Formats: sequence, C-alpha cells, structure tokens
Amino acid sequence: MDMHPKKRLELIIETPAQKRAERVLTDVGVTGYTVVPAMAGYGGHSRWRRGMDISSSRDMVVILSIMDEEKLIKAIEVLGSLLGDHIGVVSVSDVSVVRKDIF
Amino acid sequence: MDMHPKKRLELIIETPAQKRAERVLTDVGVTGYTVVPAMAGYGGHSRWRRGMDISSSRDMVVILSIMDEEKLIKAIEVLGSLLGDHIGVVSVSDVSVVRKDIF
Amino acid sequence: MDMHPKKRLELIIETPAQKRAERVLTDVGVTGYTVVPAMAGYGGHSRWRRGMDISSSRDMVVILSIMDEEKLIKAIEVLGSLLGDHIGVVSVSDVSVVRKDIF
Amino acid sequence: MGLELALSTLLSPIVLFFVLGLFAALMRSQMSVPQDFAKGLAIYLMMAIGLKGGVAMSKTPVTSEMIGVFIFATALSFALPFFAYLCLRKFSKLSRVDAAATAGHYGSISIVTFVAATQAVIFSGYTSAGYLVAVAAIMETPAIISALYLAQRGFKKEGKVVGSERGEVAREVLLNASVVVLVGALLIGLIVGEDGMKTVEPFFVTPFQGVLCLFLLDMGLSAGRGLRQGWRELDFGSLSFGIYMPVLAAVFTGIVCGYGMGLNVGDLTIMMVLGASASYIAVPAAMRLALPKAQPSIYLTLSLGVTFPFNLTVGIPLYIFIAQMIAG
Amino acid sequence: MGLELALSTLLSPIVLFFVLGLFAALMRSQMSVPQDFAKGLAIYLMMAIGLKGGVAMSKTPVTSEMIGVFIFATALSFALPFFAYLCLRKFSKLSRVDAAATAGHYGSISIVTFVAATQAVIFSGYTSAGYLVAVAAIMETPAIISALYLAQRGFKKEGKVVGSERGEVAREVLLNASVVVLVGALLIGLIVGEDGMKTVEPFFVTPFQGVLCLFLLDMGLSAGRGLRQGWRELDFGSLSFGIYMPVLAAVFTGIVCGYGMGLNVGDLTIMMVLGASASYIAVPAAMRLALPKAQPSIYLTLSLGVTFPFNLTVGIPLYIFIAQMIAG
Amino acid sequence: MGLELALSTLLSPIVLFFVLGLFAALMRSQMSVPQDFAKGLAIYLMMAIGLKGGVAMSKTPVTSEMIGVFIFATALSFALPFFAYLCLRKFSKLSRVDAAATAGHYGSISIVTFVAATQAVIFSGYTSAGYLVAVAAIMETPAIISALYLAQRGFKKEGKVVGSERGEVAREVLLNASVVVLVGALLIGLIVGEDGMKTVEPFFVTPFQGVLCLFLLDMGLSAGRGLRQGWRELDFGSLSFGIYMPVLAAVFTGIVCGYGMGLNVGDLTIMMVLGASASYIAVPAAMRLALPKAQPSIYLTLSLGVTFPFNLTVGIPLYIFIAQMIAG
Ligand SMILES: Nc1ncnc2c1ncn2[C@@H]1O[C@H](COP(=O)(O)O)[C@@H](O)[C@H]1O
Ligand SMILES: Nc1ncnc2c1ncn2[C@@H]1O[C@H](COP(=O)(O)O)[C@@H](O)[C@H]1O
Ligand SMILES: Nc1ncnc2c1ncn2[C@@H]1O[C@H](COP(=O)(O)O)[C@@H](O)[C@H]1O
Ligand code: NA
Ligand code: NA
Ligand code: NA
Repeated sequence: MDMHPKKRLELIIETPAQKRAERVLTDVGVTGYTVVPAMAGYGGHSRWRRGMDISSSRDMVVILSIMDEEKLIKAIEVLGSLLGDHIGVVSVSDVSVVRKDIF
Repeated sequence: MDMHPKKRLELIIETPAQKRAERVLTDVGVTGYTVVPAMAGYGGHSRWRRGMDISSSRDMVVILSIMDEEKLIKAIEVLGSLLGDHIGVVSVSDVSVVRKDIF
Repeated sequence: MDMHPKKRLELIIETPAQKRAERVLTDVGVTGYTVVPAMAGYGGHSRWRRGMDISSSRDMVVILSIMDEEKLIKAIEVLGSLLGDHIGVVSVSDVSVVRKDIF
Repeated sequence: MGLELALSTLLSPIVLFFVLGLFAALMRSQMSVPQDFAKGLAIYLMMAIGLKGGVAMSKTPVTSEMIGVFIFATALSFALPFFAYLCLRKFSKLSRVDAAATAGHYGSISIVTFVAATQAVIFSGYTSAGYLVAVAAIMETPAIISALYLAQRGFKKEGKVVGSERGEVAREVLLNASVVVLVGALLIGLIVGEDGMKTVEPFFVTPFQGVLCLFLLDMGLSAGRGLRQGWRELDFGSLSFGIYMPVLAAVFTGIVCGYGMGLNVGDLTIMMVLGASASYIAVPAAMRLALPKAQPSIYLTLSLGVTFPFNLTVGIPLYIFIAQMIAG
Repeated sequence: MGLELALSTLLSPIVLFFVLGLFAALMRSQMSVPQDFAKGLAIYLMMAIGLKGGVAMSKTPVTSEMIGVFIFATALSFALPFFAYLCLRKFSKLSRVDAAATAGHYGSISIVTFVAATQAVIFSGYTSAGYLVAVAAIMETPAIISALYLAQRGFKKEGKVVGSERGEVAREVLLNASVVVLVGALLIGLIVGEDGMKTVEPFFVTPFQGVLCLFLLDMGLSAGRGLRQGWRELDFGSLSFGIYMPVLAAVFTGIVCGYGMGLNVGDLTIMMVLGASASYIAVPAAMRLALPKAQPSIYLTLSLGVTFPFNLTVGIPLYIFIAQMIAG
Repeated sequence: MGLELALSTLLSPIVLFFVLGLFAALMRSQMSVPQDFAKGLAIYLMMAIGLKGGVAMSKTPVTSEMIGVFIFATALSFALPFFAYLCLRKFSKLSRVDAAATAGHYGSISIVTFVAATQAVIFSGYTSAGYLVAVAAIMETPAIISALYLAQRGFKKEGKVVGSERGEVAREVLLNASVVVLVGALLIGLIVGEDGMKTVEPFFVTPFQGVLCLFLLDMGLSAGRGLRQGWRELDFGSLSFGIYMPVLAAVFTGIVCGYGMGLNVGDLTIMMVLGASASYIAVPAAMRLALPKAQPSIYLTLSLGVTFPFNLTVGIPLYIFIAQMIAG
C-alpha cells in the first residue's frame, strides 16, 4: 500500500474559541478535523483542570486536522490572528496517509 | 539517553468499529495502543458532536499506537480494507522512543 | 508566516503518576503541556478500559508538550527514571510551531 | 372521552419538556444534558419499567392471551422491516442498503415512547398489563435480523469484514444494555414480588414521572439537533415515510390485536405504540457494525428526528383514539 | 426574631455541605463531584425552580407590583455593571477590560444563591413570590451588554474577531442553558398548574433540598479551588470589592424595593440577593467569547471564590436582617 | 430464625441487581453504567450513610463500649495486613511487593459491603449503632501504613520517586473522597440533628435502597469484568485467599467483639463485615502512588472480583448467622 505525504495540524485551544477555530478550518477548505477533549494543562505559569471552573470557560480542546501543504499555509495564516486573541498552541508535523483522495 | 526511531500510527475511527481496529492491531502483533475519545469532528461536509446522537453510533475515537516499521506495513495493509467499510482516517509519523525493548 | 522547529513530547502514562510527570515537566522548565484522557488501551498483553476499575487507578492519560531540543533532553532523562517505576510510553516527534516566543 | 381526552395528554409535563428541548435545539441553543447523566437516567428508567412489569406479572398467571401476544409481537418485529423496505424502495430514493438499515429501525421499538404511552394510557383512565414490558424487550431485536437479510439478499455474499469477530453482532444485539436491564429487572421484579418492591418504591416508582421529564428534555434536544442536521439529506418520500410508516404499523397492529385477539383499550394502545415506534439506540449501533455502508444521518434522522416526535405528540393520542374505536 | 434567627440559617445542611466542600478544597483533597453529574444536578435544580415558580404564578393574577419589579430588575442588571466598573477602576489595579468583564458578572445573578436564599427565607418563617424566578431569569443577561459597552467604549472599534460569527454572542447570551431551562420550566409550570405538578412533585419538590446539599458540596469544592488558585493575582482593592459590592448592591436594592415599592420581607430579601449575587456560569462563558483578553482567573475568583461564599454564609442572613429592618 | 433468614437476604433487590451486573459482564455484554454517573451515586451513598450515622450519634452519649470499639478497629486495620501478608507469602506465589499491596486492601474496608450489611441486618430484624459509620471511616486508612511498612522492610531504602512530592501519599490517604465525605457528613449529621435531617430525608433516606440497587448493578459489572480479565494471573493460593481471608477476619473480629466486648447481634455483624471486607477505591489509588511496582490486576481482582462478591452473597448471611451464635 503506498502512502502519501500530508501535514498534521495540532491546535490546542480553549473551549470558547473552539467553534471559531473550527470555522477557520472549514473556511480554508480542510476535508476534516477531529476534536479531542483535554482534561488538564499548564502554560504561562498557571495550571488548569477540567471541572475546576464550573463554567467550563477555561477548558481546552485539541483539534487534529490532516491536510495538504497548500491548505496548511492558508490555515496557519488565519489561525495566527485567531490566536492573537485566544490562548492556544499550534504545531505542525509531517505524516503519511493511506488514502490520498479524501484529503 | 539514546532514542530509537519508531512509527506512530494514528487512527481516527468511529466507535462501533473500534473493536475491529483493536483486533487488527493485536493480530498484527503491536505491543500496545491507546484509545482517546474524540468529542467532535468534521469530515465529508458533515459535523458531529459527542452527545448529539443518543445511540453514540457516530462517536469517534483516536487510536494511537507506536510500533516498528515492519509491523506498520502489515497494519496499514489490513486497516486499509477495514476502512473501506467504515469512516476513518489513518496517518503515520516518525517518532523516537526512549525504551526500545518494549515495542 | 514563518515556522520554527520544536520537539513534541507525547507521554502516555497512568493517572496516579500524572502529577509526577507534570512536576517533571515544570521542573525542567517547559512552557506548557496539555493532558488528554485516554479511554482504553492495550499493552504487555493486557487490555484496560476506562470505567472497568472503579478506583480509576489504572486509567491512563496522554500528556502532550511542545518544547525546544535542549529542554527535551533534560525531560527525557528524568522521565526515563520516572517510567522505571510506572507504566507508560514516551515518544518524541519533530513539529513546527507558529509563535516561537511562547516555547 | 375520545379525541379530546386523548389530546389532553399533549399538555402533560413530559410532552412539554420534550417540546422545550426540541425548541431549544431548533433555536440552536448550546444547552445540553451531559451524556453520562442522561445515560444514567436511561438505565434508571429501564430498571424501573422492568421492575414494575415483573411485579405486575408476579401477580397474574400466564394466560393464552399473553402467549398469543408474545408470538404476534415476535412475528411483527420480523415482518415490519419487509413492509418498510418495500415502501422506501417504492416511494423514496434511498439505496438498497440505506432502505434496509432504515427498515430495521421500524421493526424494533423505542422504550421511551413505550413509557410515555403507558403514562398517557393511565392518564386517560385505562390500564395496561405488566407483561407488555416483556413484549417490548422481545421486539427489540428480531428486526435487526430482517434488516441484515434485506441488505444482503441479491448481493454476492461479501467476504468477512476485516477485524470482525464471530458472534460480535449477535452479542451486540442480544446483550445490549436495554435488553439486559429490562429483562433482568423484570426477572428481579418477578422474584421479589410486591413485598420486595416496597423497599425500592420511593426510588423507582414515586419519582418516575419526574425523571421522565428530565430525560425527555434531553430527548427533545437530541431529536431537534438530529433534525436540524439531517433533514437536508432526505427527500420527501423518506421524510413522509417517518410519519405514515408508524401510523400504518399502528393500524395494522390495532386490527390484529383488537379484532383478532380481543385486547382491552390500554393493552391495545401499547401494542400499537410498539408497532409504531422506531429504535434509535439498539438498532443504530447494530447497523454501524453490520452495515457500515448505510448512512446514519438517514436512519437516525428518520427515527429520532421525525418518528419519535411524531409518536410522542400526535401519535400516542391518535393511537389511544383508534384503540377506543376498536375496543372501547 | 432578628439577627439570631437569620444567623441560624448558617447551620442548615445546605450551608454545612458547602463549607465541607470549601474545606476539602482548601486542604487540597483530591475529591471531586464528577462534572457531568454536577451539571445534571444543575439542570434538575433549574427545572425544579422554574416549575415551582410557574405553578405559583398560575395561581395569582399579574399585579402592578409585579410589573414594577420586572422593570426595576431589568434596569438594575443594566446599571450595576457601571457602578461596579467605577469602583474597580478607582479602588483596584484592574485594567479596563478586566474591570469591564468583572463588572458584568455583578449585574447578573447566581441561581444557586437565589435558591439558598429562598430556603433561608422559608426557614425564617417568611415566603417569597413565585414570579421572582422570572425576575431571576430576566436579570441573567442585560449585564452582559453593559459589560461589552464598557469594554469597547473609547477604543477604536476593532476588526471582527477571526472565526467569530454574527449573532454568536447573542445566541450564547439569550439561549444559554439557565435561561432556556428556567424560562421553559416556568412556562410549563404555568401551563400544567397545580394538577399537572402533582405527578412530578415526588421528583421535583420533595427531594429538592437534599439534591441542593449534594450540589453545594460541589460548589464548595469549586469555590475553594478557584480561591486557592486565583487569589494571588488579586490585590486588596479587588478582593475587598468581592465583599463590599454585593453588600452595596443589596442595600441599594433593599431601599428601592422596600421603601419605594413596598415589597414584603420575603420578596425583598430575594430581590436584594439577586442584586448582590454574581454570575459564574452564563457570564464567564459570554466573556470568553466576547472579551477574550479579559482574564478569567480574575473574574471567576472574585465571583465564585469570594462573593458566592460570602453571600451564602454571611450575606443571606445579613440581607434577611436588613429586609426585616426595612419591611418587617 | 438463623441460617434461613440470613440466607433470605440473598433474594433482596440489592443482591439480585448485583448478580445481574455480574452475569452481564461474564456474558460479555457491552452494557455499562457511565462512570461519572456511578461516581455521583457513590458520593450520594456516602453522604447518606454519614448523615444517618451522625444523626444517630447525636441522640446517644459516648459510651465506653464505643471507645473500646474505636480502639479495637484502629488496631485491627493496622494488624490485618500483617496476617494477610503471612498467608499470601506462605500459600501463594505472590512476590513480596504484590503480597504487601494486596494485604493492605484487606485491612481497609468496603463501604458498599458495609451498607449492604446494614440493610441485611435491618432485614433480619436487628439494628446497628450509628457510630459504626465513624468506625468504618477510621478503618479506611491505617492498613495503608502497614502495607507500606511490609513492602519496604528489608529493602535498601530507595531514593525518592521522581516527581513525587512530600506529603503526597499522606494527603491522598487522609483526604480521599470517602474519608472526607463520610466524616464530613457525619459531623453535619451531628450538628443538624434529627430536625435538620427532616428537610433532606426525602432525598437521603427514603430512596436510599433504590439508589443502592442501581449502584450495585454497576458494581456487579465492575466485579465481573475484573474477574474475567484478572483471574488468569492468579494461582489457586491467591484465589482461595480471597475467600478464606474475609472469613478468618470476620471470625476473629466476631470472637473479640462478641465474647470480649459484648456487642449485640447487629453491631457484631457490622464489625465482622468491616473486618472481612476489602477496599477497592481508597487503597488501590494509594498503592499506585506508593508501590507502583505492585500489579493492580492482582490486588483489584482479589478485592473487587473475588472478596466483594463473596461477602455480598455468601459472606453477609454467614456473618449474621455467626453473630447470632455468639451474641444471639
Ligand atoms: N508548550 C505547550 N505544549 C502543550 N500544551 C501547551 C503548551 N503551552 C500551553 N499549552 C496549553 O495551552 C494552555 C494555555 O497555555 P498558556 O497560553 O501558556 O497559558 C495550557 O493550559 C496548556 O493546556
Ligand atoms: N482530514 C481530517 N483530519 C482529522 N480528522 C478527520 C479528517 N477527515 C475526517 N476526520 C474525522 O473523521 C470523521 C469522519 O469523516 P468523514 O469520513 O470525512 O465523514 C470526522 O468527523 C472527523 O472526526
Ligand atoms: N506501543 C504503544 N503505543 C501506544 N500506547 C501504548 C503502547 N504500549 C503501551 N501503551 C499504553 O500503555 C498502557 C500500558 O502498557 P504496558 O506498560 O505495556 O502494560 C497500555 O494500556 C496502553 O494504553
Ligand atoms: Na416498531
Ligand atoms: Na447581581
Ligand atoms: Na477489612
């Protein structure tokens, strides 16, 4: 089975901004993404845990999306300015996928 | 501490097929995997959120497994045909691990 | 937008040792990490599922942390000895990040 | 009596909380009942239903009417998918596999619709027999077998799905949570009888209707969200199927059980509701395993987004009315 | 009567379980109430409050007093943030955006404080009117608009936040879970009246106080953890704001509603509590969307960690005492 | 009286729902009670137990019998692990650290077994004293210290575990959820007394047994799954330990508390059950922190998969029977 090189974007972002990030991704035209709940985290010298804040407004999620380089460049551009306002981390790595047609 | 190159398989798949994917991995002989719940996602122009579907039949999970290249090739082969029937995404990346003996 | 090379540490570890791992990371001086709950897993010929063990003492979590190479080396060193006692998997991959200043 | 009374069940707290949930979802409110909490309530409801049915059965002997109903119910669950499949293939554009999967849902039952109907029957001054809980449990699964037959007929038998295991679907089907809890609680109710029941009544009987309100609020949210997402994928033929199918199934059941078997108004209504209601928990999970090519957005929208709200609001009063015509 | 009686509400199981949770969190115990379970309880509480209010309203006609209270409450929710903002800018070092976001919390209300006050009022031998539930629901949101105005005033209107959607904040604000469930249950209570309520009383009325104990144990844990984490970021000016702000708001409300509108002791206490309490569910979520630059560790610590415990323990008895002075 | 009556507790709804869960898990049903929901129920149960114990204690003075029982219970929790360790090292192949960790579980207690025993005692026509709840809370933790001593004895003191923090294990042990909630609710019960209790009785007393059914269904699922997974790793010596250890502990406790301290049948049964039951919540969590090399599949299978079901079904009736022999 032959593999195809793609980019894997991993976005760690707070729940209230989750929808915005999702919109950025769909606007850029990614074919998909998956959101995973984070249960705790640390950054900027403060620590949080899911359930500590009754309003859930500080909970974070991890958004994974696999896409080709071209879309990645566009996505990164917009996410950068989204992150200007919100707490979050963006990282990108190289992956290979099985079915190239669906990305 | 010296590091050893391995492959990291990341399989995003719907819950009802989770067990099948797990069986494929153990049949191939991986030494382990970890399943993480997804809470939302988007793909093929439709969106889902955990809890939207009372039967949970559209919930997704992310299965991570670290293995050597040889097992990866076998796993990919079989997963490809499993994914022919089910919704899912397979991606592979290069990682280094600390303890080589356990993989 | 220019990207900066970093290391992504992924630590799969059991819940009771989660705090220790978090302390190791902050002691080493990482700028952040994110914890994601695992819901099931397999390794060493045994299988677990969240909720099977009423005390949660066998549940696992996935800790993600993005850092530079220098801190990674220190972290790996200490995590190695933490893992000597606990169940867990450490893997490292190359990623690029958007905002270099926060790592 | 008659239509008015039947319609007045529409203003019960149960139905109103369902409508509230439906409304909130359609207005795109972000509110939700946490899924773990709602699943806990579902288990509570099934334990309560099973226990009450079992205790009721412990007080009456097995009659030939009962046995007749059991046999008819099993046959009905097997048969309804064939009829549903025919309708869908004739009057909608669903593919063979989507039609088969959807048809399977309509042979099975919705336990929440069953409970709401039981409350409405009591509210209208009738009673229904305890053994109907067992009938509901029996009807959960035969339809799945029919759906699988319909989907595979005429295809070349495909190879085993990778990673699938012998007995996997069977175990999913026969030991799913509703069947285990319903049948288990029914047996426990039979064993402990009225005396044993007394100790747990303040938890399983008195607050039951209130819990149902909370649960139906959640069902309303689920149904509304399902509808808002899925209706675009459905043509008129399949959307209308979600309405006429339950009515036809109810009428057919009503005629057989009413004129043929002589059930009283309460029991007859419940049987019609079992025929009319469609599964949205047990069957979708089985279909994802057995027919992964069928699209959940089709069958879940129909069963949870169209048929469930229809039955809960218009259907149940209508079936009570028809049952009164037949057996009143 | 008087202060003693008011203080004796401090030894109710509700307050004691709150203190237990607070204590456990401050001692760094790992115990927690699962979040999904606690959210389920919160929905239960709001349904119960709404239903009871609605049923109470179904029994009384609309009076001009009622309408006066509605209008005053809306104005109060709009106005309080302006006053709070002034105090914070004068007597603390909070930045403009942090001060605006925090101020928004104090114009809105805390439904749990409302419930605890209702219990304490009953315990002290008074009653409060059913329509005050509707007043609470009304006061949830106007404050958010004031906070947004305060934060944006004087800035160059910034460009749209990336990824934001028109109406997003409005929907979050108007259709958040508390508003939907409270108002929905209130309407349902109005429709079904006392008769319909009977069927669900064993779930929504009888065990209500007990559920509140469990919920307040969780609130104590949340408040304690919030406090332990956040207090370092607050200076004396903002910490003391968490105490004097509710007292000032209560006194102002008491004077207007007591001398001006002639409310009785029970209703007056509740109005004072609504003025004094600060939001920790609806407003923080709205602020994260609308003012992401404001720091949650500031406004959540103040509202949940300082004002909520203060109101629950010292505030409510104090407000009952003042209400007795004014209207007793 | 006697054995028959004791055995009839086997047919209570509580035990039957446990058996249902066990059966479903052994048949590999996929059903489960959501973990967040079950944990919420566990907190409810502990609040209810604590409150009832506290209210009961508020009505009786402290006696010398009580103090004697407290001292004996503490000593018992310290001592049982030593005995258990000896048995395991002699008659099974467990390693030193596994034996020590397992032994720790048997010195501590299972609060669900305690509750089930209290119900069975009442069902058999006896009563048990309120202060036994405090005894249960006291016995939770001393055993952990013994286990740590047993595991470290004879080893070179190892260096600090990386990332561990001073006082971490102590905090985990002394402030774990069961101890905090049990002791806290007990104190609250003591403070509010019978009058304060009345307001929360419809939540904490009346539905208690019903909630226990739901909780035991979940415990049955956990025990069955634990058993199905873990039994392969256990030899005959350790599996049989899961049965003979509780019986020996119960008999020893029965002799000391019955002949030596003159407890009545109800109290004696409860003390025997505390001696016989093994922890599966507090101790495993402490062991994962303090002795990460010990294997949870061993100690959890024994405590949750073997001893818990044994005590719940065979053990409790047997201990009631023995208590009747000694003190009846
Ligand atoms: N280097 C990092 N690696 C992984 N997650 C991070 C990192 N930095 C921050 N985070 C996550 O982002 C959240 C907010 O971080 P901060 O913006 O630094 O306050 C943290 O609570 C973590 O969940
Ligand atoms: N490119 C992608 N990156 C990450 N997750 C994806 C991607 N495409 C699909 N998914 C996940 O797979 C699910 C089904 O996608 P699809 O098969 O495209 O309908 C989605 O809901 C996502 O959770
Ligand atoms: N190769 C692997 N890839 C991903 N997760 C693993 C792997 N090996 C072990 N794990 C995780 O670590 C847990 C303990 O594994 P073990 O130490 O092998 O018993 C498993 O239940 C998995 O969650
Ligand atoms: Na049907
Ligand atoms: Na206020
Ligand atoms: Na013991």
